[in-house]
Amino acid sequence: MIRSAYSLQAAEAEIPALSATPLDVVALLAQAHHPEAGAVVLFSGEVRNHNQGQDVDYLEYEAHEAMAEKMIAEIINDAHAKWPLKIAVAQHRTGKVAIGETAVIVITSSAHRHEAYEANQYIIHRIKHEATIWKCEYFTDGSKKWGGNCSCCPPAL
Amino acid sequence: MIRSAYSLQAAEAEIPALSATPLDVVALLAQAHHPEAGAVVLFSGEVRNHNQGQDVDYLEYEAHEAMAEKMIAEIINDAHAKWPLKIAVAQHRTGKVAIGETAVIVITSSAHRHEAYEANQYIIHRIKHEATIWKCEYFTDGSKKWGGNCSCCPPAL
Amino acid sequence: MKIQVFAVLKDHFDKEFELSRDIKDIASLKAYLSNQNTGAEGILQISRFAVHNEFVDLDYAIKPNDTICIFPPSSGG
Amino acid sequence: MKIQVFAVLKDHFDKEFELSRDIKDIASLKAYLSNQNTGAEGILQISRFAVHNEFVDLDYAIKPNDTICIFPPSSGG
Repeated sequence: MIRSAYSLQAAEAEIPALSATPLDVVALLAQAHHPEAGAVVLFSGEVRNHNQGQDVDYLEYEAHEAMAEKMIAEIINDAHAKWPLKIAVAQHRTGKVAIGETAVIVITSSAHRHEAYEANQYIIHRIKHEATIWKCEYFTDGSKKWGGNCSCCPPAL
Repeated sequence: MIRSAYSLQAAEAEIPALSATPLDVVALLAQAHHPEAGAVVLFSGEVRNHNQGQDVDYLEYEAHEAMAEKMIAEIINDAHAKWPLKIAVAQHRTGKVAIGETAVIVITSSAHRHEAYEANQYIIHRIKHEATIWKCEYFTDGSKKWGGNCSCCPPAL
Repeated sequence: MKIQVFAVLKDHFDKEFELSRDIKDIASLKAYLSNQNTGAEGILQISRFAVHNEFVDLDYAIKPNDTICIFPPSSGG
Repeated sequence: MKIQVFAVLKDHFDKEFELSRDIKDIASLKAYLSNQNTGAEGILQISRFAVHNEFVDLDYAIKPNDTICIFPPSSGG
């Protein structure tokens, strides 16, 4: 799979996989334009105000940063190998994230839309399940809960 | 299916289904936030610089506007009936659209991501195939071609 | 009746034209137009018809003052 | 060896601690820590281990100066 210089240089190479400050969805989306891409799919994972019946105060993401960065880069590369993508980028927050803020963004673009949707879902699924990043939910009653945020998985540890 | 007042009033009700001027992706995305939605999926259909080997100069979208608006509203309503969405919005350009510009945007948000992806694909698929909107591609060699833009369908008429 | 055509059908017919003939329903209109313009027959076969912003079936009984819209397959997005 | 634990494992162990015992591989380390802290046994069973930013298997032979990271299942996104 040979990727064009455009996608690597203009967008992917400059975007860090982790960010301790709020994600700039607009800037990331602006970088995901490609003249050969007819379809852009953006996923934004946002902090909800409740989860499983409890009122969420805020979230905190802990990461083993070096490994998480490497794994996200690998996941992006695997997506490029599986689908003819023009661009694939992902960025995940670390630290404290407020309600309504974006915890993770994945943007994929391709000539036709099916690949962009498929690759986008693939990337977010693998980031959630494999990257060395852990969510801790802090609830308004003062309690907290680690991990198990994913609706496709068994309850939290 | 009962929808919250929030989604209807804050976002969906104000967004026209058709626009003769460039789509404001950023503004639409800003409107698609919802405190109960953990997942936001945005699809942007953009004008490519080539299609089936020909260099595209620009596109032009013709619409039967009254019927297109009604049909897009129905498609959005059907999506709400099929999935537990917090927000579903769509906007389609009319008239001349330059390369790199967005021809259509669909934004869906839900508590969990699977529904947002599914509903998003459902909405764009139906808009492309059912709404009374037609694409005409104008090529750099001066030729033009109506319709048949969709990779999932037989070639243009 | 008045006829409005869209998209690629404009390459075969005027965008809007009057038809003063006695054509009873959509099926007959389709046959008549296909006969008049054989190059458009294939497209007319797969087109949809609407009156007053509502799709109508082939057996819709055309009224003299109807405006009939003829839509080739959609190609938005 | 030095041990670093992450996320929910911090509720059971110090975030970082030294172990001066002779533990030959990851399997033995897992057994030792589970024994020391039975409440963490379930999590340790499904955790991954890494040395020098690379995941290691249960038969990885621990060297005296290794820093071993213990990761509960990921829960990003």
